[in-house]
Amino acid sequence: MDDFLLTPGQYERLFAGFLMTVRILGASFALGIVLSLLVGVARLSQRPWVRGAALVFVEFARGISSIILLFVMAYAIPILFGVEQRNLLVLGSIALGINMGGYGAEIIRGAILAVPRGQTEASIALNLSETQRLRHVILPQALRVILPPMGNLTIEILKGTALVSLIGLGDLLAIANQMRQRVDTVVLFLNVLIAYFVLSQLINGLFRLAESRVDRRFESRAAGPDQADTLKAVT
Amino acid sequence: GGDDVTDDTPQVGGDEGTEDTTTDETTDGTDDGADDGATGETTAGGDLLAELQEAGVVRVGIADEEPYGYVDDDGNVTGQAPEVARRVLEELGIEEIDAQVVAFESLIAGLQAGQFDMITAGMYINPDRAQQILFSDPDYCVGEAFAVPEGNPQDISDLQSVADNPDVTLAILSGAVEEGYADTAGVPDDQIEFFSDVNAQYEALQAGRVDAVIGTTLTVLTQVEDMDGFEATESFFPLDEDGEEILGCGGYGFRNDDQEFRDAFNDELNRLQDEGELLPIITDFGFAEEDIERAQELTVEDLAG
Amino acid sequence: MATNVSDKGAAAVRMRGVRKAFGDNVVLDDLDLDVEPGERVVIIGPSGSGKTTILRVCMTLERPDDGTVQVGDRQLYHDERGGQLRPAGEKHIRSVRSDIGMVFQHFNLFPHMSALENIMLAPVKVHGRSKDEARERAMALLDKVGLAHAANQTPGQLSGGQKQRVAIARSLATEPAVMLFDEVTSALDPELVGEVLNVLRDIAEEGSTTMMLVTHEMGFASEVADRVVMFDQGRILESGPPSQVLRDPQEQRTKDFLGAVFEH
Amino acid sequence: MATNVSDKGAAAVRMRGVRKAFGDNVVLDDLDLDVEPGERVVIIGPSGSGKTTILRVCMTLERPDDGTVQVGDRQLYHDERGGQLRPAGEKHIRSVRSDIGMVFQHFNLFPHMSALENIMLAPVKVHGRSKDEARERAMALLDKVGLAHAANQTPGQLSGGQKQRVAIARSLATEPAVMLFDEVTSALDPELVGEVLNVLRDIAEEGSTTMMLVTHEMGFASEVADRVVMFDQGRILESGPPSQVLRDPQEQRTKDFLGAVFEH
Amino acid sequence: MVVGLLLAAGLYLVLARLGTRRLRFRGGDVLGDPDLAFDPAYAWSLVPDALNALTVTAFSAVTGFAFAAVLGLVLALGRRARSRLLSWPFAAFIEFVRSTPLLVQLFFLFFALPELGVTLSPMQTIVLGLGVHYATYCSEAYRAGINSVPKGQWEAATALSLSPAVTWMRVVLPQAIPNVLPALGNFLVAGFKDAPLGSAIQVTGVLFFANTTAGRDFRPVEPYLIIGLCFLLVSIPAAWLVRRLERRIGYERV
Ligand SMILES: Nc1ncnc2c1ncn2[C@@H]1O[C@H](COP(=O)(O)OP(=O)(O)OP(=O)(O)O)[C@@H](O)[C@H]1O
Ligand SMILES: Nc1ncnc2c1ncn2[C@@H]1O[C@H](COP(=O)(O)OP(=O)(O)OP(=O)(O)O)[C@@H](O)[C@H]1O
Ligand SMILES: [Mg+2]
Ligand SMILES: [Mg+2]
Repeated sequence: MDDFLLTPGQYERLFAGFLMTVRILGASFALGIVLSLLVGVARLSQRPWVRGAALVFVEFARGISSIILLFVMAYAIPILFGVEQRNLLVLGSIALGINMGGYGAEIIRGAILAVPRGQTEASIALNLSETQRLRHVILPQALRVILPPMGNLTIEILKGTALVSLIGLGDLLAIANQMRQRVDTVVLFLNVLIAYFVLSQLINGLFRLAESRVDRRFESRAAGPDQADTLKAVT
Repeated sequence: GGDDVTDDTPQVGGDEGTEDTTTDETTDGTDDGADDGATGETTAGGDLLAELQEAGVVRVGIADEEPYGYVDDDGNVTGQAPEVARRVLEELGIEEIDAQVVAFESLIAGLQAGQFDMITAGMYINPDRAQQILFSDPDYCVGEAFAVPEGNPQDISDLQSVADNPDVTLAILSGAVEEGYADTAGVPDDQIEFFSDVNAQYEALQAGRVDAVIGTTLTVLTQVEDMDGFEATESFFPLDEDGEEILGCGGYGFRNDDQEFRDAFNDELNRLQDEGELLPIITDFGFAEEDIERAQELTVEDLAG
Repeated sequence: MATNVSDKGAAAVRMRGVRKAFGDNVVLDDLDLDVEPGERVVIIGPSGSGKTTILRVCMTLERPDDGTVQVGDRQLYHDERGGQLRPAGEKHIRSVRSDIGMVFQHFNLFPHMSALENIMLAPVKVHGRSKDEARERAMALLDKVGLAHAANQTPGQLSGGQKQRVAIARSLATEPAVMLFDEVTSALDPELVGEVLNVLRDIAEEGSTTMMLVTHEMGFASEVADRVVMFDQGRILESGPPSQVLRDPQEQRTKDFLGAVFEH
Repeated sequence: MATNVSDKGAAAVRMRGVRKAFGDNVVLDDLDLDVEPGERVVIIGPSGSGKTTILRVCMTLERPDDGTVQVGDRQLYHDERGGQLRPAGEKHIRSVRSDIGMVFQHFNLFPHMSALENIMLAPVKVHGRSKDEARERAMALLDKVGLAHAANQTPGQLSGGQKQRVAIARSLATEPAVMLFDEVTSALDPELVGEVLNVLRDIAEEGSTTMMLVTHEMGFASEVADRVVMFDQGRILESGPPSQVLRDPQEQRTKDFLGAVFEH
Repeated sequence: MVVGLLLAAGLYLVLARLGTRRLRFRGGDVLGDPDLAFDPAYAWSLVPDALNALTVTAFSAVTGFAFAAVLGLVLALGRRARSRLLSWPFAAFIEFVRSTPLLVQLFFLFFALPELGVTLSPMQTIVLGLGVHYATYCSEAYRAGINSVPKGQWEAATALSLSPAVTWMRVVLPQAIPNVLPALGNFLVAGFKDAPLGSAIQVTGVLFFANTTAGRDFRPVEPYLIIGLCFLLVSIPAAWLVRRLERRIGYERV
């Protein structure tokens, strides 16, 4: 067993990288969710130009490879637009967030379409505004459909965070690479792989938890005994 | 070509407050928490030095290459260049350095894009690079050597001997000067394997993917020291088109806009060099005294063409 | 708002020249229809004759191709400025729409909210009531439809009849001047129809709400309707008190239709 | 192989103490059933009585919980070694199983193969026939079921009755000693039932194949059956020639069942 | 069908010839204008190198995917194994590989395997890495495809006494695989987008080209934008084709 362990000092270094990985994941996730929502809703807009712009974004974000987008963001964009971008964390998160937004928007679009039309019509009949409809009626119901694929997508983004090591950010993989020369590489990378695995299982678990909480809102137990009673009481 | 695009953006200088957290975030977590201050925005003109002095921290780029600039076992940034830079910057009132590890070929792009404020990777000064960025005066000059399996089975001594032996595959660091040396010596393309990572070259040698690695004598010596069954060849100086020997002399890189910072750094560097302060720092990393003395007579103008 | 309408003595709903086609299928054809304040109009007619469509046009769920719809003293789809009618924007439509409520055949309750939350949503979010006020009123409505005990159950836990009663309470909560009911009992198991009709009867008896009902329950229709309107192919075939249209129809089409319904 | 069975004069199928339960639901309960070589047994009984299950047990689609099934002179689920019965491995089961064929209610043709390919598959792949030989025989079978012209059509291009006839040809192609038919006409439109029954009648008339049929076509049953077996709740209620069981049943349950079937 | 296969095989051979070269990137033929953030003339001079690099990336993606398609089937079958002793390791392997980054897996294959006595070339590494990584995705698609074959088909195979091998090869897979094709197509596109990761282990594909060229000519804008464009030009039409395939197969299934 000891053969598969590193020294405490080495774990300490890796942990610093792990924290960086988590930070990048958090930042790209936040941006990704916001973009997914905005673009996903925009994909269904009544205005053709909004729909078109959203489609272009989706095709771009999904068509370009996230690793290439990352390098474009890190090396081409700052020089091209003269934005002196010193904050790699922001850059990397934007690249990964755009990537996530492209896929997430399609998830959200599909989920909104899966909400029965009657729900929209009922909320029009109640005179809710367009945003209120979305906020109180459509999205809460779409959430059920959104969560499972969004969980998978988040794990994809976690995997994507490893790419930032290539543009000079000190994430888990970058630290591992710096230690590579002086540590048994088999043990080192196994440890790193396991760290990613644990993190992704954690994400998985969080999403499952969220799913069960959302499901509880819809609780539709088939005619239970208590319900039969209430039926009798009424008629 | 000195014009840097950052010229057009003087207005970004003001909002230092927003940058407070960012230095923190751009660290790679390798240097033990030496990133408590803000460095502020880099802008045109010479206020970078003042800003750095104010913040007390400078961000540097390294390529993780022993002994020039690397991360040691404990995660600390060290090496000949970072250590010298530390000493010089101390004189300028900047206490800490905060390093980012990037691929060697991305050092200049990273500097230009503003990801860090100077290169402390022992980068050789040559005319191509000097067109892009500013260099300090050199602080060392060394020759080249090969890392080869023990006993040097392919009998490699210089680049000509590689060019003459089609069985030899040579590892070269992508974006480094050795590529040009190999071209001049007429090494065919299919004998060259490019790497973007110094360590990967030596791992490839160990794995038998390549037959030799070319690098500065120092790099090769440091690397083979840790490797069983490999040795360094005699140091040599590669030849240019005219058959003249090329000296490889390393210095510190700065953005073209940061002339004042470069000058201030250069003045202190030369002063410390003259006082012999740097000698012990550099020799600590395996350099010979003559490597340093060779550099003392040269200025950046001699090398930048 | 109901007072607003009767103030002027105008019709509660006044349709003029309303036309609606889906592709080549002309569903409403140059239709005129007036409904007086407080009137209870039952709309009958064969399947596909446009009964649902006329309600959906009133509810702005379908935009008419042509014609005007006036609700109370305001145009629904048009701005009146300087005597001129111009197509109105979303804001105007929303403001007029708040005078109308609708109950659907398939309830369309929000499945992620309890019965109570379903009823409170519009009063709080659209009409800016306080939560406490809205809750109190919602509980009163639930009590009225006989479901006070089910306030915290979600639609998934309710029977069809219970769902429809909650849906009715929900649309009453914003006190619309005009209520539209589209075959609100036809998705229900026969034994649950009665409980919903009882609730409708109660509302009708209170008398202040203008109601337009599409239904195939002829007994119920003749009981509550002030007027029965017979639709056919997007036009009004005949119209009059139930005693006339249901007992003694003038048109052959109506007779055939009623014959078919009663046989069933 | 059919000869193999009759050689010994043994039963074609002999079930002893067969038991099968799904969870708490005991579907076959300590069942004994013998079928003679060449015999045509029709199984009838109410829905859920276990008719399908008994065929599926014979076809090894369900493994019985208890009891033995002998096919010809060999045990299906057991190895007989030194007079001892031991649960048999997959290999043994496969070898005995090749004496049995089954036709399903829903045909289960392979949709990606033509009719001809469906029929040729087993002879070529299981019995090692040459392609030419298999094709010749398959064409003869298609001719027999009246579908020689449809040899190259895929199931998607065939009607239900045609599909079922191809399925019958397919299971005949390996010349099993025992053929099982599970309501092979009940998924068909009424006007297509006749063509399939005709094919079954032809097979029955040839007389060499042992047949177990589950069917609700009582006319057909009384025509082809040597014996009718009435199932109820996983047991055999009564059994005998059609003239007896269908015309003059002994058990009240059978009378009720037949009454219900004929009424329909 | 046959023509299509021959055409695909021919294209692949061409790709294999072009994509297995060890490329050397020497930067642009013309110097970029320092006053321009983006110099079209300079960018144009990089196009030949970029296209060559693209063949390398494409070759690694296609070969890796072919490997994934085959290995994925093996994983899917292993996971379906009746014995839990057999199926559990397959399930665990699939889950583990799916939830860890491809880049780390590539580093493991490239740097750690030699310590265990297996040394792979960069191209072998990226092909194996993409292959194994996407095999786990493919296996899930196959699993869904296999589950979509109606139970009656299995029963008919039993009734005809078909051996397990014949049942799989002639009955189940021919029905399962068409349903899986759109998913596989998506994975091919996704694999293509991950193929530039080979750059980290010295595969001379598009990203290696961009890094080297930027490091050599000190002009990062043009090479990175060129390869970004390359990717959009390849992967958007490819994704569009896959969606068409999806619709067509969805239609045929009705
Ligand atoms: N969204 C739509 N798109 C196309 N056609 C529609 C749409 N909605 C309704 N129709 C058509 O309009 C016609 C009238 O429909 P409507 O629902 O108003 O009839 P109805 O009188 O309510 O009939 P029913 O008694 O069956 O509910 C029908 O022919 C219907 O097919
Ligand atoms: N795979 C299964 N899992 C659970 N229960 C089953 C299964 N197969 C059959 N059953 C149950 O076993 C009982 C007998 O089923 P079987 O199909 O043998 O009846 P049957 O006599 O063929 O009826 P029918 O005339 O409706 O076809 C039924 O109650 C059925 O629900
Ligand atoms: Mg209707
Ligand atoms: Mg049955």
